[in-house]
Amino acid sequence: MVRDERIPGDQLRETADELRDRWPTGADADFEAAVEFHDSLPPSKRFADVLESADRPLLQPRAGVPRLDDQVDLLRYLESEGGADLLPTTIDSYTRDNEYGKAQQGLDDARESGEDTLNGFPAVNHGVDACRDLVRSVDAPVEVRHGTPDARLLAVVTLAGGFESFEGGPISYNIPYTKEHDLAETIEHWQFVDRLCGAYTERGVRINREPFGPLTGTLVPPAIAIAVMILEGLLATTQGVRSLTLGYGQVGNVVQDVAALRALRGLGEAYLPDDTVVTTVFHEWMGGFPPDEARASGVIGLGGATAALARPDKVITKSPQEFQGVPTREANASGLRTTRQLIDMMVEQDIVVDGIDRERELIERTARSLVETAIARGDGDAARGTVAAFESGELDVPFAPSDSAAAAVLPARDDDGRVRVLEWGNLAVPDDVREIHETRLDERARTEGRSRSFRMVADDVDAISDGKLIGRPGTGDGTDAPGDTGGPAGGESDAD
Amino acid sequence: MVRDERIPGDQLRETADELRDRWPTGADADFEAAVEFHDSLPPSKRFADVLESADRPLLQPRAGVPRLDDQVDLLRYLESEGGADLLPTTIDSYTRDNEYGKAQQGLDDARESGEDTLNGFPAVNHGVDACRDLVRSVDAPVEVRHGTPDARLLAVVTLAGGFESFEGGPISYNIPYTKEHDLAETIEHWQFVDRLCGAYTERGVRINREPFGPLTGTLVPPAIAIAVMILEGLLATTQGVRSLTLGYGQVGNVVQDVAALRALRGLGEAYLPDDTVVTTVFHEWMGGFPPDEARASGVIGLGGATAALARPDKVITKSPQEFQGVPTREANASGLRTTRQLIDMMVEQDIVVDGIDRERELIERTARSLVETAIARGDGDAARGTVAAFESGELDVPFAPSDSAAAAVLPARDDDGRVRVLEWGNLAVPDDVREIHETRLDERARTEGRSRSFRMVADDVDAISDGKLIGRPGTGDGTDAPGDTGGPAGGESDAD
Amino acid sequence: MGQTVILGVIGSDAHVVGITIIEQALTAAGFDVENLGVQTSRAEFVSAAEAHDAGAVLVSSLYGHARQDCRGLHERLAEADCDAVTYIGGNLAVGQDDWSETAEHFRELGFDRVFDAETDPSAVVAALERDLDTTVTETATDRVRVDS
Amino acid sequence: MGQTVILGVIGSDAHVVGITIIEQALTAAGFDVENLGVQTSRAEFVSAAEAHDAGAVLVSSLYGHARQDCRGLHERLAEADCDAVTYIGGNLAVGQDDWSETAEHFRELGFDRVFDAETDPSAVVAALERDLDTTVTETATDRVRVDS
Repeated sequence: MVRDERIPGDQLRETADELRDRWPTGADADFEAAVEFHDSLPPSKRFADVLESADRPLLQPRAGVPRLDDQVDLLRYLESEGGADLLPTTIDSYTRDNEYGKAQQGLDDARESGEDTLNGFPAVNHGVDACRDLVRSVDAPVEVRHGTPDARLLAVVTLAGGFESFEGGPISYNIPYTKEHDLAETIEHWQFVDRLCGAYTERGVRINREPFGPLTGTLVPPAIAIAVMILEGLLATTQGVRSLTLGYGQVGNVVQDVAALRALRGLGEAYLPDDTVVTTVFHEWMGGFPPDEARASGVIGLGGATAALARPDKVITKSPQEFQGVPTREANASGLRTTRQLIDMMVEQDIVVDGIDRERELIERTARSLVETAIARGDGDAARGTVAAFESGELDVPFAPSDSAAAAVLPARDDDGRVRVLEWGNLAVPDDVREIHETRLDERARTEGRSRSFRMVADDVDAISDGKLIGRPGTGDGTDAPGDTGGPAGGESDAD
Repeated sequence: MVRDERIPGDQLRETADELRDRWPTGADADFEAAVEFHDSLPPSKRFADVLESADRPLLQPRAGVPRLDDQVDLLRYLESEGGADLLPTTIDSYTRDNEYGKAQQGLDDARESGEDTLNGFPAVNHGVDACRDLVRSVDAPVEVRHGTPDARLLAVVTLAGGFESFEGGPISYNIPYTKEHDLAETIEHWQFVDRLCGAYTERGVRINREPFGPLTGTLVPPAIAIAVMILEGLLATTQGVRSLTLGYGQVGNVVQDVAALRALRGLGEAYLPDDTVVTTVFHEWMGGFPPDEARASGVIGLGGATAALARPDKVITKSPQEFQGVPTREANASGLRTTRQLIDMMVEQDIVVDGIDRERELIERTARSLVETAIARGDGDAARGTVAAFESGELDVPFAPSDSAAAAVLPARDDDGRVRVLEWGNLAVPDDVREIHETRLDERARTEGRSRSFRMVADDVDAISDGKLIGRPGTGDGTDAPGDTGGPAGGESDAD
Repeated sequence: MGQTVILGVIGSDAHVVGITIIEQALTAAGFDVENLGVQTSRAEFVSAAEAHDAGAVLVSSLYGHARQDCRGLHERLAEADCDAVTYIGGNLAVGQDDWSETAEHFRELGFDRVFDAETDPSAVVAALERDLDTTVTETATDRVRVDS
Repeated sequence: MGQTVILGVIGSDAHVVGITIIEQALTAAGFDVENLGVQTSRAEFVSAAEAHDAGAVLVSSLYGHARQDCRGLHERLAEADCDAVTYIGGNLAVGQDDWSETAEHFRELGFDRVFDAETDPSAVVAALERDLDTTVTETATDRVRVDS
C-alpha cells in the first residue's frame, strides 16, 4: 500500500538501475557525473536560484520539437525574440505514454524527412549528452514540461542531462491526463521522481519541482487546484524536494485569480516545511481560446494584467495562435511580449482591488477542508489519504477523464464571473461554503432568468472562446463573432 | 473681438453661402435637402441616439482613404471583421489645410493610378452626394474625424452629406495641430461649425460634436485636457449643440485614467446645460507605440482593460501597427477585436480599485481652477477668456506647437506612473495642488536617485514605446527590447 | 430493448467536457445513463450495451479520428444481438469537410442520428425521447453547445 | 560671435517634443536660448541668428525631409555674415539609410556637428560648451534621448 514515506537510498538506486535498463540511453545517466555537470553550470542556469531570487514575474513559454538542433534554435529564438526568462522543453506524447520505441521511430522519421511527426522533444531517446548540449546551448535555465504519469525514466535521463526543473506530479499528471492509470501507482512513480530530485538536492543541486496547477484546464474551482498543489507539495517534500513551484491556471475573474494566487502562496507556506522554498506559477488561460489572434491577444492581455496585480513568481504564457494548436515560434514569442508589455506597464502601479481578501479567505477555507479531509482519510498519511479521498469523491476534479476520480463536481461562473461549484458530488467542503456558492449561482440564475443548471456549465465552457467571460443565454449562440475563422469554437484545450 | 455669443441665423446663412462658393461641391450643400436626407436615415444611423443609448462602451476605429469605393470597402470591413460599433471617416491633410486644389489633385491621382497619395478621404472634393453614398453604404453611424483648424466648409459639405458626428474644436484642433493659426480666429470658425450643428439640431437632426481630448497626445495632465473639453463644450452649447462627447486620452496609469474619465463626465455634467447630453470618449494611448505588434497589442490590451473599468460611452481604438503609421485594415480590425475581448471579459466583473475618488477629486479641483480662471479672464465670456488664458499661460498644453500657447508646462510621471506637472509655467492651479504634484515627483526622484528634472520628461516620453510605463534611468537606454524592429523608437505620434 | 443510455468518447480521444454535459442533460431528463468516459474502445461500448440491455448507444468524438474508430462497431453490436439505437456526435472529420457528406458517411456506417459539435444537448434529449418512446421528466430546451 | 543659441524644427515638421527637451537642457545648463519652435523656415533661422548675434544654430528635423529643408541654409547664413556654429539632429533621412553616409552629407552641407535621434541632450550641451568656449553651469550627463 502506498505510504507518504521517504524512499530509502538503496531502493532509489535499485529502481534507478532497473529503469536505466529500459532504454539504451539510460546507461549514460550516471548520478555522480550528473552532479558534476550541474556544478559546472553558471548561476544563470540554476533554475531554482534564478526563479526564487527574481524581483519581478518571470516569463516562460511552452515549446518542444523533435530534433535537438531545432529545439536549440527554438529556445534561442524564444530567449532573444520573446524575452523568455525561463525556458521549457516540452516532451512528446509517445514518451508521455512510455512508448520509447514509437518515439524513436518518430525521431528517426523527423531526422530523415525533416518533418516533425512528434509533438515534442523525446528526451529519453535523445539521451543525456544531447540534453546537456541543449542546456549548454541556451542562456536561461530549462525545465522539462510533459504530462507523463510514469515519468521516472524521463526524470533519470533529463536530470542527468542538466535540466534543473521538472513539471508534474502524481495527481496533476494523472487525473487530468489519463483514464486508467491507477492513482496509488502513479503516486509511487512520482515518489521516485521526487526522491531523485531530493538526492540531487542533498548534493547541492536544488532541482525545482512544479506540480501542474491548471489540472483539466476547464473552470477548475481555485480551492480544488490549490488542495492538489498542497498534497503534491507534501508528497514531494517528504522525498527531499526543497524548491517547489505551485501552479494555478487563470479563470479570468481578476479578483478571484489574484485571491487564488495569494491563497496558493499562503497555504503553500503554511503547509510545507520551512526549509522548502515555495514559489508560485500563474498559467495564462488554459481553456478554449478565440479562433482569432486579435481576440486571443486580448485573453493573453488579461492574463498579463492579472499577473501584474498578483505578482506570481512565474507566468506560463499562451500564444495568439492557441486555438489552432502548436503555435509558430513567432506567435509563441508574441505571447511572451504581449504579456511582458502588460506586466511592465502595470507592475509599478499601486492598484489595490477591493474584495480580494474576502475571496481569498473563502478559497483558503475550502482548500484547507479538502487537504485536511484527504490527510484524515489516510490517518495522517497524505499518500494514502489522497487515494482514499479521490475514491470517495471528497477530493475531486471537474471534467477529469481518470477512472481514479469521481469527476462528479461541476463548476459554473457566478454573476461576477467567478468560478463556483454547481454540482458538488461528495466534495469535502463546509456547509457554509456550499451556501455561499449556491447563493452566488442563484444570483446569476436570476440575472439570466433561467434555472441553475448544467446548461450554465456548457455555456461557460465556451464563453471565452466566444469572446465573453460568462456564458449568458443568447450570447455565444453560434453566430460568429467578428474575426472568427469559422469552424466550431473548441471549448476545451488539451491540458498543457 | 471674439465673444461667446450665438451667431444670428442670417449671419450663419450668409457665411454658409460664402463658404459654399469656395469650392464647386459647395453648391450641392442645401440645408433643407440635407435635413430631409438625415430624416430618411434609419435609427441605427443616428449617431447621437446610438451612442447615448448604448449599454456598453462602443468601439470606433480611425480610417480614411481617398477614393469613395475604397472608403466604403474599408468601413464595411471594419464593421464586419472588426465589430466596429461606430464608424469614422478620417480626412486628408490637404483638406485640413483648406488646400482643396491639392486635395483634388491627390484624389485625381488616386483615381488614375490606383495608388493612395492622400492620407485620408477628401470629403469636400467628393461632395455631398458621395458622402451620402458612403453613409448609405454602411450600417453604423459615421463621424467626420480630421484635425482642421478652419473646418467650416468641411462641416457644410459633410453634414449635408449625412454625417451625424463631427470631431474637433477651436482649441483641440488648433493648439496641438498648428503653429500660426490665431486662436481667436479659430474660435470664430468653430462657432460657425457649432452653430451649423445647432441649426440641424433645431430641426431635429441632433448632430453629435466631439472635442478632441488627447490634445498633443504626449503625457497631457488630465486636468488640462478636461479643462479644454469643458471650454469647448461651453462654446459649442452656446451655438446650439445638444449632443457632446468629451474626450480623454489614456495616460496608462489605471487609477488616474479611471479617475480622469469620471472627472470628465462629472464636470461635463456640472458645467454644461441640462438640455445637452454629455457622453465621454476614451482614446487608447496616443503617444509613441512599441515598434512591435505583440507589445503594441499589450498597450491596446491595457487600453481595453481600462475602458472596462471606467466604462466610457465610446473607445477610439489603436492598431498593433500603430508604430509604422497608417495600419492595414486587418491590423485596424485587430485592434478593435483585442479591445473588444478585454472589455467583454472584464465589463461584467465587479472590480473596484482603491484611490480613484481621491485622484478624481484632485483632477476635478485642478480642472475647475483652469476653467474658472479662463472664464474670469474673459469677464465671464468663455471665448475671450480662453484666448486670454492661453496668452497668459494660465491655460497651457505641454508640447503644444502653436504660437497661441505658452507650452511652458512640462509633465512627468510620478513614482506610481501618474502624470504630474514638473514645470508649471503660469498654469492657474491652486498652491496645494502644486505641492501634491511636487511631493509626488520628489518621491520618484528619490526612488531613482536623481534630481527632479526635464530628463524624467524625456525618459517618460519614450517609456511606453520602450516597453515600460515610467522612464526610469537605466531602462529604455537604447538597448533593443525583444521584438524591436530596429530604428529609433518614436516618442511622439501625430495627434489623431 | 431496454432504456439505459450508454455514453462514451471513442478511441484515444480524451475530450471529456462534452460527454460530461450530455450525461448531466440525460440524467436531468430522467434517463439511466452509463457513462463509459473517455478513451473507450469499440469492445467496451459493445459489452456495456450488452450488459445493460441498452436502449441507446451514444458515441462522442472530438479529435477527428471518428471514421477509423467507429469502423466495425455496428457489426459487433449486431453480433451481440444489441438492437439499441446509435447516435454519434462531435467533430467528426479533420478539417473543413462538407458536413452533409460527413453525416452521410456515418449514417452509412449504421448510426441512426449524427450530430455536429454545435448541437444542443436538449436536441439529443428530444431525439432520445422520440426514439426510445419513453416518458421522461420534461426538460427545457435552452440551446447548449456540446463541442467539447 | 555671441552666445545665444537659436533652436528650431525646420520645414513643415511639427515634432515638438524633442526641441522642448533640448530647450530645457540648454536653459538648465545656462545658455540663452531662442526657441523658434516647429515649422521654422530657413529664412526664419537666418533672421533670428542675425537678430540675436547667435553663437550657435541648432536645427531639428524628425520627419525625414531634412536634406531638402536645409538646402541653402548655410549660404544664407554666410550672406548674413553669421559665423555661428551649426548643429543638426534627429531622424535625418527616410528609411534605414547608412548613418555615416547621412552624417557626411550634412557635414558637407556645412553643419559642424550631426546628431542622430538617440542623442542624449547632455551630449549637445557638452558639445556647445566646447564649441562656444564658455563656462556654464555644470550639468549632469544622464543619458536622455531626443528622438521625438
